[in-house]
Amino acid sequence: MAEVTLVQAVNLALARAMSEDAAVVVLGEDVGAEGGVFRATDGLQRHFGADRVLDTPLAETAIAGLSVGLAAQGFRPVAEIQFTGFIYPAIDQIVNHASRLRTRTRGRLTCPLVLRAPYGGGIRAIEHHSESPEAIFAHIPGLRMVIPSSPSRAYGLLLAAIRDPDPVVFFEPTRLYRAAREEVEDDGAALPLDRAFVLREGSDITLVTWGAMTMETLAAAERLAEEGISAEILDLATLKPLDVGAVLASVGKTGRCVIIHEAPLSGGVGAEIAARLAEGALVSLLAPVERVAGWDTVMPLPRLERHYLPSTARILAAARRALAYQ
Amino acid sequence: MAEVTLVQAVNLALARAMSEDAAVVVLGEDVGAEGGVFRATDGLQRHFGADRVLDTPLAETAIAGLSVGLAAQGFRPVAEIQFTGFIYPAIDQIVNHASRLRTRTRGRLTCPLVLRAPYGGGIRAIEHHSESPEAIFAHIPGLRMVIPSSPSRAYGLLLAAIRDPDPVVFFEPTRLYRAAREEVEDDGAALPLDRAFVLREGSDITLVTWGAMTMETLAAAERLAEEGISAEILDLATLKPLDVGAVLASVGKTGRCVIIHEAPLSGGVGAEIAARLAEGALVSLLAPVERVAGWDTVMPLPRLERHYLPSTARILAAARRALAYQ
Amino acid sequence: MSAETNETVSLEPRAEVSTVVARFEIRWSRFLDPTGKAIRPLPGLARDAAELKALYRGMVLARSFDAKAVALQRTGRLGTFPSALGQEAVAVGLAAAMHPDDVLLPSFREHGAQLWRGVSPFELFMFWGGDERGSDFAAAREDFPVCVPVATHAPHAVGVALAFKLRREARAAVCVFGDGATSKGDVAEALNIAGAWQLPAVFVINNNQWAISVPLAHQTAAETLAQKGIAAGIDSEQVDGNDIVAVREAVGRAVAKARSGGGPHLIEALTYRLGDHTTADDASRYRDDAEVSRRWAEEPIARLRQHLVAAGLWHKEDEERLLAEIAATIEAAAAKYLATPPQSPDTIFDFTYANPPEDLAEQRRAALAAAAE
Amino acid sequence: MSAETNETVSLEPRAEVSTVVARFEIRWSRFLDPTGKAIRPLPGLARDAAELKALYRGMVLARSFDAKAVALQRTGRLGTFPSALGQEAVAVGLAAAMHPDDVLLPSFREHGAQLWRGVSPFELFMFWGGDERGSDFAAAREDFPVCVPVATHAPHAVGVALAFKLRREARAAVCVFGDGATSKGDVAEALNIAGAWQLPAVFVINNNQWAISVPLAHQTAAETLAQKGIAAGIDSEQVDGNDIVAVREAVGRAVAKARSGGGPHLIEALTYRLGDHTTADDASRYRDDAEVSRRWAEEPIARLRQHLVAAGLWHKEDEERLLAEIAATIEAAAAKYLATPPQSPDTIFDFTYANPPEDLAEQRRAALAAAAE
Ligand SMILES: Cc1ncc(C[n+]2csc(CCOP(=O)(O)OP(=O)(O)O)c2C)c(N)n1
Ligand SMILES: Cc1ncc(C[n+]2csc(CCOP(=O)(O)OP(=O)(O)O)c2C)c(N)n1
Ligand SMILES: [Mg+2]
Ligand SMILES: [Mg+2]
Repeated sequence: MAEVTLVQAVNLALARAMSEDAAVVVLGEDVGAEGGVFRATDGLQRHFGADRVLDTPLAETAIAGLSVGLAAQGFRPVAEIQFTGFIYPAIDQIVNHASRLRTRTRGRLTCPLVLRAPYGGGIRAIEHHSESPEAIFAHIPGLRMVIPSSPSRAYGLLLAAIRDPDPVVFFEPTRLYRAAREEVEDDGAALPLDRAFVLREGSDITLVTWGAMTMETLAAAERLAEEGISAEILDLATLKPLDVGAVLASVGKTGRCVIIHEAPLSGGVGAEIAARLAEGALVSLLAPVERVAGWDTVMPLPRLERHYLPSTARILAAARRALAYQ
Repeated sequence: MAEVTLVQAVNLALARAMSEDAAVVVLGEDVGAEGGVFRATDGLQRHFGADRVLDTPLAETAIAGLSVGLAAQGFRPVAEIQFTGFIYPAIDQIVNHASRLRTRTRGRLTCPLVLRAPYGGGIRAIEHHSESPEAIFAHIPGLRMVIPSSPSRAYGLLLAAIRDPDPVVFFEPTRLYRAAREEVEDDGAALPLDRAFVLREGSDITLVTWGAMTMETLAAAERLAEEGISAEILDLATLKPLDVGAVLASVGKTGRCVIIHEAPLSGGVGAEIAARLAEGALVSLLAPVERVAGWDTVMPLPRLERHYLPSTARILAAARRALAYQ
Repeated sequence: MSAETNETVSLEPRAEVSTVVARFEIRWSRFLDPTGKAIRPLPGLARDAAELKALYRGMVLARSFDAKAVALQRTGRLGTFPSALGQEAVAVGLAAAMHPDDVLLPSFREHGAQLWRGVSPFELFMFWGGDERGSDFAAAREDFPVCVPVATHAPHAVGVALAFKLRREARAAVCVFGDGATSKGDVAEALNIAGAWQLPAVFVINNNQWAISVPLAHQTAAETLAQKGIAAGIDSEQVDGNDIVAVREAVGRAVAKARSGGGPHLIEALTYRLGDHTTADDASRYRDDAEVSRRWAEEPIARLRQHLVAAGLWHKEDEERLLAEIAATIEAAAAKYLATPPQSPDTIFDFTYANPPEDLAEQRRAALAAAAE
Repeated sequence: MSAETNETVSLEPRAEVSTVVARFEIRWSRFLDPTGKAIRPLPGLARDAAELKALYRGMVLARSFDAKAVALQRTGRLGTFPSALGQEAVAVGLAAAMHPDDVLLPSFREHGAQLWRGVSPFELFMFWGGDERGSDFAAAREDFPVCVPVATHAPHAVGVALAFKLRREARAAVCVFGDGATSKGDVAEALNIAGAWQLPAVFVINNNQWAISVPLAHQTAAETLAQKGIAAGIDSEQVDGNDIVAVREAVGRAVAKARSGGGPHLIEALTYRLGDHTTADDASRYRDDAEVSRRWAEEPIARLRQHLVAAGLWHKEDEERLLAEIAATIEAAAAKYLATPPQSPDTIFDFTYANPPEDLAEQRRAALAAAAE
């Protein structure tokens, strides 16, 4: 039992999965000797050898595509895309092949691959290193889209993703990579891929979020608590498929909901959640659903990014609007 | 003034734009002598020459990428992607460059390009020729996402897209390409890119849709009319940016809303519309918002596609649920 | 200080100021000329009458399947279909060069290869008829299904070949794509990685000179498509793709090399698309009929038949027997396809996930209900 | 009938059964050896003392800018920064070979080229400091900004070159990318189209031997990167990228050819990344220090200085004057950058669209309100 950061938990899960199952191979740019630009694969090549931890040439389309071929052959590739800003060349393979191989061949060939990528803002990174394109993947049938928000959830969800018989896109919030340490038991226990996590129980309002935004959301809940308001926080973690039941249950209890994400507002995963509420919780909604998200603009460069990312203040303002609504 | 099909209207708009503005060039696979696999560019190369109608090698990433270069140089490229199923390799250029060039350079370089692609199901096409991935593009800041549903709207919206100073993704519903003829005056008049079209006025329920689904939706409205129910139909046409005002106004009037689209339900553009209603129309909503969409599965091959695409019957059932709701 | 002052005239690196650091050449091979005459000593395989007859049957089967598929489409009983008329030697020759445990990654025009590999004409009719079950092959279980997005299966071949290498299996992944596909980045990335990792992958370019309406000359400035492999540092060569002996020999060499750890290989097979791009296409819009007629003189089936006849290995009765046998096979497969009802609507939901979410179960119920009405 | 019966032994197309249909060679050129000694007659440009000194200044300016940028990053006043230490001859040599009206499409390590083209050190500090205004160049208005996604600017160069060709302008698009970038499909697609359309595009591979931690040997099996151009049928060559005379001469030839309608050209410049990949990288994790030390002996600035000194064109005072002048320039630019406040938060909304939707106007108001708190 050790105190580890989120990126170390990812590393633990990868090592665990590789020792458990010889079919698991890690590949990507700089995942070998370098151990990944964030050290997520640190030491894996030394320990498991260059046959199971492969440095690929610089080619995202092929990284995804060859992973499809490996997976169809019974391997369980865990491919790293260095940053989500560079995942776009892989989308063709994910949408047209990885997510369809099972359906296309009626189960004859399958595609148990995991595509890992660091994502999100707040680390003052250069252009293309701070985006949150999860909504694109959450729209793709046959795919799973997962985002952990703590070391233990990173460990359990990544293990589940690797063991899942279908393709999983797994985004890791860079801002949380080293933000906090947590006791994580390396016991190989996976977490479910279709359940939201209740980070905080509450009765007055539901705050739905995922990834690094859990920090601002937890801070907002603290502030509300000081004012005697009890906020429930759901970390969706799995954005495809969505744990709609958990959201409906919580909002059925609180009647008010604020959805928080870094991605641009329009067409973000928050829209699907709000839609499910408009469809299934109309009776229980005591206030309009609020979304606090990135603006519908291009993510600015570091000097202004804090004005782009949802702040605790913006979350609080939205929560107060929802709470004040009669 | 002539009766033309939707694909002929596209052809008229292209020819008009090219004669008006020497900066307009058409490019893509088989757009030249072949005139496009659907004949959308028929005759253009003969009339405007091979310098303005370019057959490209088979490379979607480069088709989008070179269009960015052309646009930055002051041209107005109208690139055709042969089917939306093959647009994925172009996403990297659209998301990372086309939609950002203006912001990135503070307006020094801009990207007035149009990416046309036939889209949608119902024509018994082979795999990858029937999808509706508009939601992916409707989530991208800096981009416009447009889908016409009639010859006149195809003509006016495509002209607007070509004249717009920013990048526009323009999907043309293959099922409507030759479904009907309409009087279209080739007068160079464009239609607004940020306004929904009211296809039918009504007071009891609002049906929101776009593209080929306008057919089933109009049929459903007819059936409802026979039962004395007055349905209002909005063709959003421009999915990015969304004409939220039009939807809120209509639902403010009717209190009930059914959203219809071919794309998979989860994360479809219907989600954003429902979300806006959950945020801005809670008071006026007399019934839960209903979405009738493609299932969250891979689009089946032709033998079963009619069971995948929303049918008039499914739209009617949803409308009746909304109307029956107390 | 700009290049205005640049007075350089020569446009090539002048011999006296540069040295050659790398040299490459592309070789072309053919055994049977268009009349079926052997222009050089035939390889072993071509001295085996049984094999030659098998290759001939494979090509005739492929052409007959194509003809039936086109007929079914024309009468509204099959979807859009890409005939491989005139390209049979490429598909059959490469399939014949493969071992049963190798894996084929075809494009959408390799029916002849799929049939040779054991995919049934019934399965192919099912797929082209719009039924997913057509890709659930009873034989060649590891072969990839038809790949519609051009060139996207090239990276899959890299993954399959990597799987073989990691498992230390003496097997090869054989990937086929067209001339147009070579313009797509997927192919370049795949070739490069196959080279960098020395994978047991064989890439065959089915160069039929056209990508729908785009002739090869507009597709690239490369003198040959085989030289695409030079960029990846892999052995590359060109063969007469209408000479099945040449295709079989070259792919046989490449497969043997791949299986024995010798690394990847690229083969450009020069052939010609005698038909339209697909049943939805009308090539007369962009292609000169005279060119097509000329090319008929080089087509692979007559070429091998003439060779067999001249060698006294094939007679009128053999031809008649073969055509009858194949017609029966194809007709039976077509009849079975036409007699096979579509799957139940809820099968749309099968195989989306191994473990479908509750959500999808609800949608499945709704779909069944809607279908029931 | 499978390949089990295949007895083929030879793994290469045997000479007697094949003929050569295409031959290629890659040439390498150098004028100044690592000690600055001319190993062959210098081209005209190198006989122009003023130009040689300008090239020298350009490289020293680039290196000084790099050093300052790294220093600013180390002290938390700049973002992650990619130094081009040791690669100055490539960036400066190619920029010097361009005409003012040509268009540069740089990657993220071509500061030396951007500075030569007139982009100010202040603008570069602004960009790397995280301020969009840094890409709104006052000079070189048509040049593309830094391109962070590897290789994605290669297709842009095709579009720019096409624009020149369509307007019948005698101009060239010059695109620079790294060795790693050559593995990406974007480059292959761009080279192929530039070749197919004979566009005035010059592609320069800044081959510094490493792609972060991946050495060239793991990136590809290709003997040279210049041969990537053979796949596209375009003229390709290799130069000593640490010999600015060689870079300047080769790119000068390529640009002249492109501008005169001669079509595209690919130049691989062999250099070495003496520093870390970026300030966020620690190359000692994956790279042997001995290798780096060895490479210092070949670095381009000392090489040209030794040549100038030996030719009596450069003295201690010249060096001191130059260093002082450049230090002043860089310090002034850094000071101006540090003194420049960030833009107002609502500028996030500027330039998303030329005609922003109402929706966005509301968000803009909300952003300002939030920022005000
Ligand atoms: C990525 C992609 N773009 C476009 C298409 C549409 N399309 C189908 S076949 C074809 C031409 C392919 O030419 P080639 O690679 O030479 O193969 P051939 O059809 O000649 O066998 C095109 C453009 C596609 N299927 N995939
Ligand atoms: C498409 C893409 N993938 C990954 C990255 C992350 N990355 C930045 S630089 C780099 C290596 C580039 O190597 P090379 O092309 O040789 O250029 P160099 O850095 O050596 O100048 C990588 C992998 C990126 N920026 N873009
Ligand atoms: Mg072809
Ligand atoms: Mg490099």
